[in-house]
Amino acid sequence: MIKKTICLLVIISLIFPLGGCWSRRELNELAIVLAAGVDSTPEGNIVLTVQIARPNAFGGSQGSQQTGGKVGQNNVWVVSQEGETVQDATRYLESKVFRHIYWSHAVILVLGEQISKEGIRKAINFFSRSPDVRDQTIWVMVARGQARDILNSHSQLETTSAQSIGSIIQKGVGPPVMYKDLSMMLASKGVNPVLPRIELTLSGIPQGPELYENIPEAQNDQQQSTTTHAEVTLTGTAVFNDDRLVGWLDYHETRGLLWLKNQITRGEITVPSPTEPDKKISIDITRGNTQVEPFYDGQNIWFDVLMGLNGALLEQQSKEELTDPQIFAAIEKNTALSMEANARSAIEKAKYDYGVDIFGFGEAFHRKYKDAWPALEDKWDEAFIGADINIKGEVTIRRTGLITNRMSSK
Amino acid sequence: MVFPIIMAFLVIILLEVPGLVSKKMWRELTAFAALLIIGMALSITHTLGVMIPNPNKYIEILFKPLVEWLSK
Amino acid sequence: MLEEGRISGGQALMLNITMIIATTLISAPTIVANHARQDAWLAMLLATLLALPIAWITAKLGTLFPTKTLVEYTEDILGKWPGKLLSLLYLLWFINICSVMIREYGNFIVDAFMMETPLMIVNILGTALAAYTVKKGLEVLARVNQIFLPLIIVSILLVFLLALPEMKLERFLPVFEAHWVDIFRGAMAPLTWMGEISTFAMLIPFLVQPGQARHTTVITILLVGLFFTLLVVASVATFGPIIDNMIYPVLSTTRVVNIAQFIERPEPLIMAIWITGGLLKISIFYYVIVLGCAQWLTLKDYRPLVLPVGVILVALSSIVARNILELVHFIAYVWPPYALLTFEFGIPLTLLVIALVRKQGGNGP
Amino acid sequence: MAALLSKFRRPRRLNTLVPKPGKSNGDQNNQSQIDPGHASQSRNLSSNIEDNLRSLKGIFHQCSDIIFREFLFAQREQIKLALIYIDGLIDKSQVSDQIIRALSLEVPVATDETTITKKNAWHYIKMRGLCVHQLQESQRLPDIVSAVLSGNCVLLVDGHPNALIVDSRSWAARSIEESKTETVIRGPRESFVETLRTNTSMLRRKIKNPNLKIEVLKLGEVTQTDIAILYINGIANEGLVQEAKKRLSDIKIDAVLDSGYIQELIRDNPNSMFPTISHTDRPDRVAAHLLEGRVAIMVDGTPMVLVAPYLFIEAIQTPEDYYEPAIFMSGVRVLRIISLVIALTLPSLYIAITSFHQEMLPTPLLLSLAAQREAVPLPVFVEAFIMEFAFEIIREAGIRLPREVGQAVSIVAALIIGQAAVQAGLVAGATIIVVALTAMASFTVYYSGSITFRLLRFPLMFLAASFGLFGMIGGIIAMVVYMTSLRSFGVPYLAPLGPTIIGDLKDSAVRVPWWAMHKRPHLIGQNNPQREATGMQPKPPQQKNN
Repeated sequence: MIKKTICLLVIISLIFPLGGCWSRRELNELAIVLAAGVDSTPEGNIVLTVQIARPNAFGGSQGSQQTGGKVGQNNVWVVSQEGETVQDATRYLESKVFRHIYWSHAVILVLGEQISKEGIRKAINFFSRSPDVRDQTIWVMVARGQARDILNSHSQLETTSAQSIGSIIQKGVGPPVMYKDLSMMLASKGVNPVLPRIELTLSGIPQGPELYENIPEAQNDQQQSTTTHAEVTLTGTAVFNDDRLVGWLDYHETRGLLWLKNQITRGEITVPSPTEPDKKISIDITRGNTQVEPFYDGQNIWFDVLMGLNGALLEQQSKEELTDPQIFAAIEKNTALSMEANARSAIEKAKYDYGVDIFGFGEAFHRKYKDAWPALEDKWDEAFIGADINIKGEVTIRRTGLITNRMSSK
Repeated sequence: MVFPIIMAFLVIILLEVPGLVSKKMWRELTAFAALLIIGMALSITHTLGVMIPNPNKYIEILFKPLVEWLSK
Repeated sequence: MLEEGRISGGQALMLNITMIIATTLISAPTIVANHARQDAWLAMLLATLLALPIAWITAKLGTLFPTKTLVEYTEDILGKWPGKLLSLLYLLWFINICSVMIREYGNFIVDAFMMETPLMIVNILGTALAAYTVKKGLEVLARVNQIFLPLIIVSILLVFLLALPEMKLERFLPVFEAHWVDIFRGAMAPLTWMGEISTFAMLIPFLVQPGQARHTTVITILLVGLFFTLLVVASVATFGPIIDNMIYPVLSTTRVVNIAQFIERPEPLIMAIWITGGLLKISIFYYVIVLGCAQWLTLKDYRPLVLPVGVILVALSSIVARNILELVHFIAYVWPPYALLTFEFGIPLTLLVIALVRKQGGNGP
Repeated sequence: MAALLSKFRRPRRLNTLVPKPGKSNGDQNNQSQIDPGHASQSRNLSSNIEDNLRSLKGIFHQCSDIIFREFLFAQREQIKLALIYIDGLIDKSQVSDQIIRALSLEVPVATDETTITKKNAWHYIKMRGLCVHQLQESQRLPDIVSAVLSGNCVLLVDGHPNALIVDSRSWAARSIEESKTETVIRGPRESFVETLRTNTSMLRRKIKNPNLKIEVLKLGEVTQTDIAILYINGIANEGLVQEAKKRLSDIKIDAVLDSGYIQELIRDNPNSMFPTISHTDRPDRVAAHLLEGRVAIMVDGTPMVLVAPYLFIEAIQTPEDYYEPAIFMSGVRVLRIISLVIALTLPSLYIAITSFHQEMLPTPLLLSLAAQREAVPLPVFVEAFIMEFAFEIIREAGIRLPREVGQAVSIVAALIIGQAAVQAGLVAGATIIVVALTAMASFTVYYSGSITFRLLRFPLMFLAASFGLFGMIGGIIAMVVYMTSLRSFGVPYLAPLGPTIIGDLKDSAVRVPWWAMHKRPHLIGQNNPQREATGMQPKPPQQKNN
């Protein structure tokens, strides 16, 4: 018994000085990064911008009593640092921040327009290698302009703009891309990456007092006098050729892209009324499903794309009788045409303007013709440009909301 | 680093040897001592930075063709 | 006999399962997918099929000598000194497996969760814990395993259930794209892990009914094969082509779990699984080493050897590889031919043939 | 009974110190003085009552509570009687009415005076004279001394070397009350009291079967405490009963004041923190355990009855589980398991996550935690440790203080420790929540089971603070390994879990309805495994053919 006790004491005395808590980091030694932005400098360096949460602003029990009254206090601190690599910049940043840069809770990763044109591989590798970063679930996007400006924005509803941008990406119109999706798109030869594009758009007066905006139009010394509020908006899609940004898709083309990638989960389509073309009818998408079928005869490649939509008619400016099956069919037809047009415009842009397959047709081809694929995989984008793509939309409107015909039609 | 290791060995000896001696298990004691000396030699030389040949490397050389076939 | 404890057939089955899946479950999908890409699941099924003969040989030898362990019956089959030599080689092999495993174990914890902690500390603590378990004997080991294994399996399944929304079955297409040689190559690594069932030869005499050894091994292989296949299917379905660059795909799969913003970040679960599973696996091999050493030296008790062997294991664990890439290289490419040709399949087969030709070891009382 | 007593009586250690007849006890050394009865063990009574009285008075020298009541039997022939008893341990009315009054007045009146002589007086008294329910005789001095000390009346009759021992025990005792340590909403309310005989009677009322054996022995060189071993013959494993008896008979101690003494002296792992023998004051719990094949040990003077073997799973079982509907109680069991886990791990998990693995928290929670922690000067570990420690102090104070002051303690604790500490920025609010939840959780399970967990929480917190989750899980594994290696009277401590016994899992995390629990616990009741008929599941009445 005594022997055991002595041994235990020795073991404890050996372990505890050693157990110097290497990995231990108290919460108040952390600079919690919520968003990261990567830009490039003309010299080829990297500018890392991080949005760090200011815990004081999130109201502890006594914090709320002291600071709760201060509406619109800055919740975050946005700070930038130049460096040769992201890791390098992080190290320098720590000398500004005095706390450990803590990545695990980063929600978004914003890539600047310039660095995207130069190639994003050099910007993103850090995020998949560091075990600190939850690489799989971070949302990635491309900023129009500088990434740091995006991080400098404020959200009117969420506590931080990082969180609001995260939910914009998730729910908004645009391909939601997590880091893992991006790596899969980068790794696959049958598809080129697309990322959502966000930019700051002016949207009137800031709603809270003392909110200083940093928007592209305002110079540094004018920041405080700015009265316009810039809101982060998802405006389309950035198209990549391998890891380099080659162009953009606008709103409608983005819709087409989502249709072709079978990523439509929600949204609406507005089409002209069959009887009064200047009046509009809106269809709410309840379910979208796209099937891509590749064909190959040894020479030519073509694809049949069938886009199926289940929707609900939720708004009608015109006054035709919806109970008339023919009119109903005409509305469905119009909707299908609109979908097809969206998709076609996206395909045309991808084919002729940028020359890249961003839809994953290559993957679909690979799945069906695994023997022909090895010969084609390295020049797939050329094969894609030469391929015919037949698009067909099939629309079923299952519901018309709570009423059948317009009540005010008579 | 060598000091804690030696302390650890002392603890191990303290834990096992008295019991073995009192039970007169000499054969066990010899085996214990032999294994402990091997362990001590390995760990102290390793801590002192002496390169100990990695057994896995020799295994790899032994099975070279197969390893190459597999890692193609 | 050295060990007074006896284990039931069910306990033996569970020990075998832990012995095979515990450490491999984290990195298995990568190594397989390296060769076979999206056909990794085929490679897994192939490995399961190929592992069945190994299991059968192990069990057959065990039933020929129902009261003796591997270290003991080699002497019966080959004669005293050749037998001793072969047993020594086996013991060295067990030490090798065990030290590689301790290294793998420490590396995962350090890489994925505790960057700044020295690897050595994790290794020492893990080994100390295993030593404690081994000192308590086989019965305790079997019971502890009985408590933890169901938890491990249930939580792994749970994690994959939660990751289901992220999985896409089309990532398996096209099927059979990999050349059959590649599938075969991909099957090698899992086959070697399943081949670790040959370690069971050290435990067969402690079964309450050694006759159950045959079902036990075969069922183990089938269950483990099923489990590995599930693991590979889930990982490939989640990550598709990028899986072969990941060191810990199962951990990465866990990280994508995010159900309705409510159940997110279940990594503590994975970490707990890895720590317990890895520890149990290390304990089993550790026990086998210590028991084997004691039998080889014909000692009366194996417990005094536990701590010195632990020291050797810890020392070796930091010698076996300089970094994680070297470790992965060894596990993926060196280990399979080395282990399979000799200790898992080659030698047992030879032993069995000799024993059968010499009509040794009555078919058991 | 006497045979049994002698069987369990231990070898005496003071054979040589026999006092000389007639000599007063004052001459003897201290050793023999604390060894009642045994000092004069070789002595028998003589026929002369005066001699006997003298030696007894010598033994009971300076015991003011011993009464020597001397009176005469028949008026005719001056037969002297002496009644010896302890004031306060006998039923006074019985002694005065049925013994003294009967012998000194009524018997001589009712019978022919000539028939009684000095010679046959003893027989006459024994057979006819005493209207009492239990009577024993003895001529050995030690037996008489011990009978007096146990509260019996000893009647000496002049001219006869045998004493009559009349059971007239009655003393001021607490009445049967509701159990204080294990309260239930549904089920019997009564609890054991301090009197052994009352306790055995409560069990006998529940198990009306001659196979319920209650064997009694005396332990404690000085205290001579009655100990009863209870088991059901035919259900309890004989080996278990023998083992229990053997362990009890090996005890040599001067005093047994509570069953806790016995508990520590007969347990399997003397240094273990985990209880391997349970104690309860609920007769229904003891009865249920006996019916499962366990052995109970009762100690006179304490309401706490020991039951062995005790398995870990019992920490989450309460008597009520078996009275309330099965599905509902299964849910409660799961709740208790979760509480047990919380009580053990929550503080260390909190430390590990907030100081090592912040990535495991959801972002909003992390931000709010960070905000709370911002002003706190101490590391999480120190903070949590202090709060846990403070809670233990409060709990201890709450138990020790008189009930009236207890109120004040809780108010002070709630105000100072809770609110003020947070407002002063000494601790984070989250820490308080963690500590409070841990405390509440530890009260949901069997009390002695949770004491261990409360204690083990602290090393786990240390481990979590040095090695994060890895240290914490390592600690838990070591704990499970240790628990697995424990045995209680030969039964593995974690029995239905490890070794896994599928049938016994029916009464673990869930409690299946009674019609499905066909078997007793496998490792405890294997002597007589079937506990009920199969196929008793209630069904709706069969449709009658018309």
